Amino acid sequence: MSDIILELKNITKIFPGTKALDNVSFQLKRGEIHALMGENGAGKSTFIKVITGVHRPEQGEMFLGCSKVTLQGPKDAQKYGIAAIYQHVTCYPDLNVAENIFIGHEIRHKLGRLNWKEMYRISDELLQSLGINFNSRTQMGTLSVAQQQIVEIAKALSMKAKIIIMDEPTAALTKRESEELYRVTEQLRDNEGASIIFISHRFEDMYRLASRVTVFRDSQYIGNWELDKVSKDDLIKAMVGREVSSLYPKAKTDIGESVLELENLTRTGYFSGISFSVRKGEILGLTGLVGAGRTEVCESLFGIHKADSGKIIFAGNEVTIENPRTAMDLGIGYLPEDRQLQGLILDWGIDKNITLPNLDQFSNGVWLNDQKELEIAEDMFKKVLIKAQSVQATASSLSGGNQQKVVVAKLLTTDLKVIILDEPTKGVDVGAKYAIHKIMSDLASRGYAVLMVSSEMPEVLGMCDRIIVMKEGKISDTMDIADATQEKILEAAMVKSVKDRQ
Amino acid sequence: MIKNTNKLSFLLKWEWMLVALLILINIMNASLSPYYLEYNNMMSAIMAFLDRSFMVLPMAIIIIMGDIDISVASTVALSSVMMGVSVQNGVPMTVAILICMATATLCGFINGLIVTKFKELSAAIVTISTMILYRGIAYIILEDQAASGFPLWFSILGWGDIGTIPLILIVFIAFSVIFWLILHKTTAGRQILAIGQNNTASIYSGINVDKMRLFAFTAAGFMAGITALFLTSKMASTRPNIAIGYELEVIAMVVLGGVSTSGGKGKIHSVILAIFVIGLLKYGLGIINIHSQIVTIIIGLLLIFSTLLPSIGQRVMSKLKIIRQMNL
Amino acid sequence: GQQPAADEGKKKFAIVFKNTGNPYGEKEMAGYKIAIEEMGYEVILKAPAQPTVDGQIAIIEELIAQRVDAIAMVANDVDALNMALAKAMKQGIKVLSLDSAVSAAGRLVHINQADPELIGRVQIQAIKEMINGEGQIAVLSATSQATNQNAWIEWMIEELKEPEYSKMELVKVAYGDDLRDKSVSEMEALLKNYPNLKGVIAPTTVGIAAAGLVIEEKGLKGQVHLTGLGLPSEMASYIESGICEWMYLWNPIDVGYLAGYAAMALVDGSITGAVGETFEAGRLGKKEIIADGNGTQIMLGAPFKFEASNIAEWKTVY
Amino acid sequence: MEKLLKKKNNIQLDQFRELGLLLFIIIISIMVQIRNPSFLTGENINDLLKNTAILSILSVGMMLVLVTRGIDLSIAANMAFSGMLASIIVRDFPQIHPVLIMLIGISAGTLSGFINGLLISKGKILPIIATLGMMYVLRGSTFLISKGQWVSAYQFTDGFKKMATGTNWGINNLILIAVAVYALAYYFINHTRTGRRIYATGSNPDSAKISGINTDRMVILVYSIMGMLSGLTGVLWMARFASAQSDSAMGYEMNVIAACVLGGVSMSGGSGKVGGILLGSLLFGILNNTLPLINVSPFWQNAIQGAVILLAVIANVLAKRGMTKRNLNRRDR
Ligand SMILES: Nc1ncnc2c1ncn2[C@@H]1O[C@H](COP(=O)(O)OP(=O)(O)OP(=O)(O)O)[C@@H](O)[C@H]1O
Ligand SMILES: Nc1ncnc2c1ncn2[C@@H]1O[C@H](COP(=O)(O)OP(=O)(O)OP(=O)(O)O)[C@@H](O)[C@H]1O
Ligand SMILES: [Mg+2]
Ligand SMILES: [Mg+2]
Repeated sequence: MSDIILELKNITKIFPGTKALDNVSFQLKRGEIHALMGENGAGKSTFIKVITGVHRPEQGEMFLGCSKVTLQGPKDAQKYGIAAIYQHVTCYPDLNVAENIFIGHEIRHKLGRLNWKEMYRISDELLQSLGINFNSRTQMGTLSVAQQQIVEIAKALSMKAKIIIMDEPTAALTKRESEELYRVTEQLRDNEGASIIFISHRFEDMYRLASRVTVFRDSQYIGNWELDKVSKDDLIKAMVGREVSSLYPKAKTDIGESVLELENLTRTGYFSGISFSVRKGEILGLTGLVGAGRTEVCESLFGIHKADSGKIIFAGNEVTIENPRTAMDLGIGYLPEDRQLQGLILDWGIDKNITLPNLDQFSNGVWLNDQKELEIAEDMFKKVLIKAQSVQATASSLSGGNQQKVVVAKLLTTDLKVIILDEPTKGVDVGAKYAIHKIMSDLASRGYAVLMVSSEMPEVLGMCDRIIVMKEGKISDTMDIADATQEKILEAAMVKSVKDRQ
Repeated sequence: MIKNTNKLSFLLKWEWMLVALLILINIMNASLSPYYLEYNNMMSAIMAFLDRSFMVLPMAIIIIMGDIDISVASTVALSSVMMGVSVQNGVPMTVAILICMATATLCGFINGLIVTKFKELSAAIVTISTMILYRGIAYIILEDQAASGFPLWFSILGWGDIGTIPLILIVFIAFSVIFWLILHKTTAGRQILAIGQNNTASIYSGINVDKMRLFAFTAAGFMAGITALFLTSKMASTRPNIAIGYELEVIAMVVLGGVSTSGGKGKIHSVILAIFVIGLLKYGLGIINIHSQIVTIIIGLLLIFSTLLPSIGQRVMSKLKIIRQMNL
Repeated sequence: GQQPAADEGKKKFAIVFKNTGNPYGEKEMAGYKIAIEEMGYEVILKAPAQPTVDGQIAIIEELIAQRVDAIAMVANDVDALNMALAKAMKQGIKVLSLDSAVSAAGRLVHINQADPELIGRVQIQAIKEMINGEGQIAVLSATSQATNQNAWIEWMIEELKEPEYSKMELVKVAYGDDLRDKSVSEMEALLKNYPNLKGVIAPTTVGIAAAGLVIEEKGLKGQVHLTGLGLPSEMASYIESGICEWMYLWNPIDVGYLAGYAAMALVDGSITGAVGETFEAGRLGKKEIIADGNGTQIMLGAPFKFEASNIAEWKTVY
Repeated sequence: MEKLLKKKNNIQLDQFRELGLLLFIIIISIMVQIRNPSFLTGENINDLLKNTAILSILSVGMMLVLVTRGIDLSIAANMAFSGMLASIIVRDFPQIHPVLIMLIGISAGTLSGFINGLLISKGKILPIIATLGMMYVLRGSTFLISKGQWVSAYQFTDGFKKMATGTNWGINNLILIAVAVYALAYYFINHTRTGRRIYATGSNPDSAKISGINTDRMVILVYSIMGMLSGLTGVLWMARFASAQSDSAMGYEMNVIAACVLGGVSMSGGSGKVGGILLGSLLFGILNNTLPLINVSPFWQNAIQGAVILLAVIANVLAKRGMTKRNLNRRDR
């Protein structure tokens, strides 16, 4: 029997206007965890969708074991034992967790009646093995993005697939959940004999898990390496095509007076007694486990949901923030967590997306000025290094990282004092990540106050001046960057909840 | 640039489809009836279908924002009845007109208020309820009576000309221009499109979504009031069952005008073309005495096929595009 | 536009009914057609898809555009068509109404199928005979704003004031809106609210058929009596089974036929619509124009009584 | 502990809508009963259910359509068409067995629904346009096949009328048919693969495609079911009222949609429950039945109906908000 379980040769996939994959080849060995890396827009997700039959390539062949296969659709791939966790969560918000897990491959009684008992049993087991303790009857829509991601993983597990593909599964996860995921993935390889393709922009994931790595760049295959025989810098060079000095270009800044202060801010059921201040020139990190309430705090600051009690003091005056407009007029900007749902109008061009928050800037209050709009957009387009066909390309045609850059660009058109960034580099490639970090650092040195929510430990440690750790709706610790270590942060984020569980 | 790389794709645009359709209808009508192209007849045809078309404009905006307003016809009825009752009770006509417009605007405002204060409810269920409610109130007011006794000058609205152009046409053109400018040339229009595309992202982008929705529903009420004025003037009397079933006609015109019912897309000029396509088609078939039920069938088929063709065309176009790229 | 020469000479007569798909209307239009074609003119039959005023206004505009010679209206509203019809008359088109009238200002003459007073009174007399002059009665009408029905109901109330009806009580006028489902539930509600109800008058064909259906279903034949106005075809099964002993209606074909001859007389100038004028109405013989409020009208005659003995021959006709 | 609480609350929230509606129905019933004691009699309840049967059957189909993010405006026209077709066959060939005729009516309805589904899934036309177009086409066609004539009571065979007016085990056939439809629907939706996949399709069509669900087939199926039920109710309508007109059931689609939304079906797809629409249709039926019964002036009936629907949905939202708030307070930390 051959050592290669899956092979793709000379795959080309064309979207109207884009060549997403150009003559790409790939090999997956039996029982290995194979990392697939590349910049945003390199074609990784498209490649995955070719393997799972969602897209049909214009050219190329696919071999499973030794036999050539042609997939007519996702159904075929499922039949051959290929399962995938897609980059953008593909869940059914109206259905419950068990239904989400089993849709498409339901368990049935002899006569065709659905076997709910069995499905709930297996779902609960799967969730437990993933270290999750919500019930499988919970409605999917009430879960957080990260929790949904975990359900997606359970779904792939439930298919008992021989080949499992994970497209940036850790993007929304914190360290702790990532660890669970590593454990499960290794278990799959060792106990079930599955072969796994793992896409991630995080080097820690890759070094921790994979044994081999394939790199794509600009829709093309660059090469593949044994992981222990290639250095991080060489990999980055392969991916980006040039050297990237450091991922965390944090410049030292003079930290000034406080701009935004919270006093005892409380929103019943979500967070309580939150007090902290963000200062001029400072990058303040807000971290914690998924569901700790960080997003909710930021949204209250931005006027999405009003807090029930407590004070918000902006530039010395107490303010009430009715809605995002008041927040923006004050000078508070927010980069939301879910770029597709909250950040972008997917059908629109990059230009119109960028100018949306600040239409007044290129209009005389009422009338639009197309020329001026295009200029501003072009300007931003270049500033944040968006990779796209043109400034008018639709947002939906961009890769994840480039979409994120558009959302960042939206913030920069407005005249702000405080910038809140919620998971700004989630699912963003090294190059873009560097670019976004650079922008953050620049903003801070220009005197902006930056509040960054992040679940990625190295990022928090690399970029922030101060770190606040939240746990279950409350601040559990505040530390200066000089005193901060991974261990301290993790302890502040978890200890109490570990105690609770006993 | 993806845009306009292909000349054919430009022709596939909805508004050109409608223009072609309009020309085709005119040729057909003119060849079938010797009376069709006479100026007077054409003008009275236009007068016959323009009254309800005032509501098409705000409806387009509302549908673009991802909502719908099913209560517009009932709003026409209630405001018209209010005006009629006022006149019958000796209120001067000018004041009665104001009452009509105020009632209609209020009806729209109430819709908007409920829809924005209770976001959990879809606009459809809210306006289905107010559709029943508003007409119900009209019945309570007038019962089985008709209200008439409007002064003679009031009939100018529905029947009068300025020069040789019907007054209603002039008013309609004025409103069309206003709505066109709002949607296509102002920041408010851009925001309306954004809300329709992605409500959540619009909120995060600092757009006051509630204000815009409230505005749109209120505008729908106001325009229903304008319809009520013209319609009542045309009939010189009013009853609670006036304008029954207009809501579907209005919605049909909006969707034929290429406005996506899932929101975020639409053009006022296409919608106006659609009004004329349906109106003139109906009129043309009318003066060659085609049975009105067959006209109904033809309108139905028109609705289906005029949307089917571009959807097929689009698919063919993107196939062609991929083939061309392969050869590059 | 250029007109074909053949068209010039041939006079065009139009009739506009309330809506399509109504057999009663089809018969009225058929009668009109017979009359016009007897004289060799061209006839145009029209009706909007829905029974609405604006549908009829649009049709009037279309007829004006075609330069017809006469329009006979069966109106969906008494007043609301006046402006449109005035426009037609200004262009020299002769306008008359039949069955459901337009007000005097909008027409030259009206063809009345039967005297509203007579229709109202005769139904009360019928129900009195059925229930032996004693007990509660109710009316199940069409919509609350139907002009014809309302006029008849007024005359019913007038008739009930006579001393001979002192033991009869009209308990309610219900409206079924000429909808099957609504008429049935209104009828059911009547029976529940007035357990002692002895008779029901339904002066509309959907209503009377719905009432017949409910009485049959609940096995109340003989306890609750039914009369009114209805199409023989719709009521045949209830008249044959005795649920409705008898009812009234005129012949819609004759109504249309008379309107046809009146229209032709107006067009050829032999009448102008003034009181006292007379004309020959084909097989109906000589007819005279009489006063009607501030307008004028032509009477067809008394309503026809349908009962078990004659229903079989009429049910297939209309 | 907290998780346990959360689970319980979820269930409560889910079922809240139905409970609220039920409460509303009970309150109205009590009020009416006080005004008119003949409301809660066996006979009246029988009438009420009989008159609500057709609405409730259609709600089942409409719910499935709404679940897939669609809408069907052609149902009333479809009823008229299928019913008229069946009636014409009864009139012209009275010897044919009524059940066979009903099957013909159902087939005609299903075919129309199938065309809707085809236009929407394969033709990529928006549901509202496709079905609005079909509504016009079917209304016109009904007129054409009937040539403007009605089919009257005497032209129907007794067997045909019995399908809707007859009884079995003392219960009216319409009610029995509705019960059967609901039982089948409940089983189909909750216990078959296809049923769940319809919900998945509505909840997230793109994901459904990626999961290998043939979403086109689901859409066609849903509209065909809607058409089938329209055909069925169309025939029953004609049999029930012993008369077929081409404008039968005019505007009925709005009632059905309103009943569904009242029953908690979301117009944006993905959610809707059999229990909910049953209560929604029932509330609608009760309003229609009771307003004449408590002698409300006919001129007030419309306004009252509109106000009640509006109040019911708003009260529901308010109660739900209060409930959410209580839950949040409880899990405050
Ligand atoms: N449905 C589509 N239509 C048109 N273009 C598309 C579509 N999907 C992807 N593309 C384009 O194909 C290219 C590859 O995108 P893909 O999503 O595969 O990138 P990726 O490597 O997964 O990036 P990321 O790391 O950001 O997820 C991009 O240029 C993208 O814009
Ligand atoms: N739709 C919802 N319904 C109920 N509870 C929710 C919902 N969304 C979030 N929560 C709860 O609110 C709390 C805070 O969630 P939030 O999303 O703000 O956390 P976070 O720290 O930003 O986590 P994440 O990294 O997932 O964004 C959590 O307990 C979460 O379970
Ligand atoms: Mg990707
Ligand atoms: Mg968050």
